[in-house]
Amino acid sequence: MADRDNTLNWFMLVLRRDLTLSFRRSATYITPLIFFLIVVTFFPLALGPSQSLLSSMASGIIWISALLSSLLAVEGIFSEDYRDGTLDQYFVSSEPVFVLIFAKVLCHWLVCGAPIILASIVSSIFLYLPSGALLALIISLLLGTLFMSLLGALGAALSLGKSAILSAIIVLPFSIPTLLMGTAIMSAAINQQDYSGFLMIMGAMLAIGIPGLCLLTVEAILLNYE
Amino acid sequence: MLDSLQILFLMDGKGPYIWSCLLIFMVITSVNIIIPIIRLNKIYREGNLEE
Amino acid sequence: MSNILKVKNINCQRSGEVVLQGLNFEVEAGKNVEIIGSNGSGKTTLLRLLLGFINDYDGDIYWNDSKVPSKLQEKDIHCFYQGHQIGIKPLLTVYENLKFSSSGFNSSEEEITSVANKVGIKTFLNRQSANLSAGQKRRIAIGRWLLKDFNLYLIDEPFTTLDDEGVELIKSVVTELNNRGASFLITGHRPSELNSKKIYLDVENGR
Amino acid sequence: MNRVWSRIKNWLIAMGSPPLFYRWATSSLAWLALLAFLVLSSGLIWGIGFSPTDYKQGDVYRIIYIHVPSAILAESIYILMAVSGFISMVWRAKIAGMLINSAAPLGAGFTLVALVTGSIWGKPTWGTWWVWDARLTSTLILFFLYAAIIGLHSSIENKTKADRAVSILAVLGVVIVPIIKKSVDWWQTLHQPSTFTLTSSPSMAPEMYQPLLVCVLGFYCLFVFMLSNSLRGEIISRERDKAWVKKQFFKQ
Repeated sequence: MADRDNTLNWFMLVLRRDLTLSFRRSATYITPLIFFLIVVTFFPLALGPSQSLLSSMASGIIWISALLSSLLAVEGIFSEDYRDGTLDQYFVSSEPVFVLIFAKVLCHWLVCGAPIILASIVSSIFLYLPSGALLALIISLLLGTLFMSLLGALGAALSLGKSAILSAIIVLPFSIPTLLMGTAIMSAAINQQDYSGFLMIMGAMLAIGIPGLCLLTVEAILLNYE
Repeated sequence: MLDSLQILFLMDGKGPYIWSCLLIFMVITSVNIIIPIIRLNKIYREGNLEE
Repeated sequence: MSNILKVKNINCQRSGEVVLQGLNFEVEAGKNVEIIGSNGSGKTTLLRLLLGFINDYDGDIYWNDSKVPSKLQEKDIHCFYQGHQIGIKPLLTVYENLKFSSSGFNSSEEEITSVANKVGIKTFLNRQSANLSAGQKRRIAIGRWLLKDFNLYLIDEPFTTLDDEGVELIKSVVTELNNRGASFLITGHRPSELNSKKIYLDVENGR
Repeated sequence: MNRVWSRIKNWLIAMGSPPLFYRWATSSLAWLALLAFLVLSSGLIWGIGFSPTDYKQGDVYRIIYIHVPSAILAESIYILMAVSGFISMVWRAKIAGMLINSAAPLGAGFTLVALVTGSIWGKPTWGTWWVWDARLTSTLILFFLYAAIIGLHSSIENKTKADRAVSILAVLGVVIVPIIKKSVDWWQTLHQPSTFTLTSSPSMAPEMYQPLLVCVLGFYCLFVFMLSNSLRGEIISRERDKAWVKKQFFKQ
């Protein structure tokens, strides 16, 4: 029994530590937000402000910019700890390591995913998104950004110390199912159809992704220690 | 004999598409075959120089 | 006296050139071992090899007299590793650096303040570690050793950037933890005054 | 019967060690090349030269004899890389890592062939160079997966580390590829009601279908030849300073 709440303590500790670190360094949650808004405002500038055109493409634009900004923000998730030796100490301690990885992913999701979802509400107004689809947008982005943080953590672990673009190339092809499901939820919501089926598929992907990707990330980080 | 080759090549106007596909296939495959051979020869020459 | 760790003729090559050759030593519970060698004589490689970060070596390592492929899989011996980088976060305060560590996450407020007091950084507890001197940061690292009882402490060059007072502090902390049954495996350039079995890496390679 | 099986097993284990594989590859390279050339050329000549013309599409459907086999091969190369990635992760077999590194460019090459021939096929039939057909789109995504593997491998200097990183990616990729194919197929039906899909091979006439099988077999023989050719080079470049390389490779 003591062992289980020991691991829970360990999980909460790493989460609290990363959250305090991220909030002390305000850049970590502002940059993805600004990047998201910039990318969203580029589309009306490039395609012209006509309402019918923008509202038909709104869900796609919001989803693509959300994926890209949550991916680019994930680059520093391990590099700082890897450089200053804390990651070695955590690996050696007899606590399970994938709990540490999931805590870091959850922290990244709270720090970068949540602001992106707030910004997506604002950008749905920019892009004349039909109001019925707002709730679907928030729910699908909640699941989507979590899956992206998971994938981004694996990409960051694989290319630790390398350029962020490399981890983006590695991870983006794997985010295609999430993108398709998300935009399907949006188009179903816009046509007032029921989108719970797609939510279940995204939930299933997360159910497989969380254990699977965390274990693969542990293997990927260990690889950098050779 | 000559005109049957003509028919084969032209294939009622669609011939060039097919032959260009074949050409691209041969180019990409031969690149994939030749690069390892060049790399091997380079190592072979370097190796002999060291001896 | 069952020895926690036994190392038998370890040979290891790092990118082509031999780093460790025919190394044999044991670490008994409550006793210390010091690995002394110049830079690049394989001290850090030995520590990372023991911890399972490096697995292309030949020779065997016995934890509690049972051979284990890699320390990372074997969880019942609690180890604490401190590498060259001591892992102090400049943005966190001294208290948070002690609390958010692999040894301090279960300890209560009083334990942390008492350890900080023992290590001499009680007055800076709520100050951000960014504006602390290197010596004081080392004291935080030493504080982390005391927060939880580990069987084996693997410390990489603990004496750098420490004044005499700091060296005294380490000696007292090490002896206190030895009495609690913990043992130390320390690396360094020169032999220290700790009562420990000294193993000289450069001489080993020569023979 | 189990005598034959044990000989096959020993041969497979022998292939696991680089020197033995190198010796087998050098001796049988010429035969593999000859076999690949024969099967492939007979398949192509039969398909392009002698099979009947399609009533709907005329003769341009003959591109199928290059497009479909290379798409199938690109798929199975990725699965082969995932299997050897799994082997390299579990048993730390060095040759498995080398196999991934030499098979990846081949897979990328065949995917490129499939993409280019697919778009050339689209020009006469639909008038545009690229059509967002479900199969073509998933082949394009497969090309990105190959590019990710090649990019990751070349970005890590220490080759054994690069092998382990790439095997993680290959194992993850093989789990995601069917999901991507399903979601792309579903995505196409969502946006366009089912137009003419590029190849519905089973419904083709038997005389058109048989040369296709020969072509697919020819492509597989070609791949075996190309893989042993590039794996041979990979082994030598990886183990240059080993004794057996000096003895066998530099003394020819």
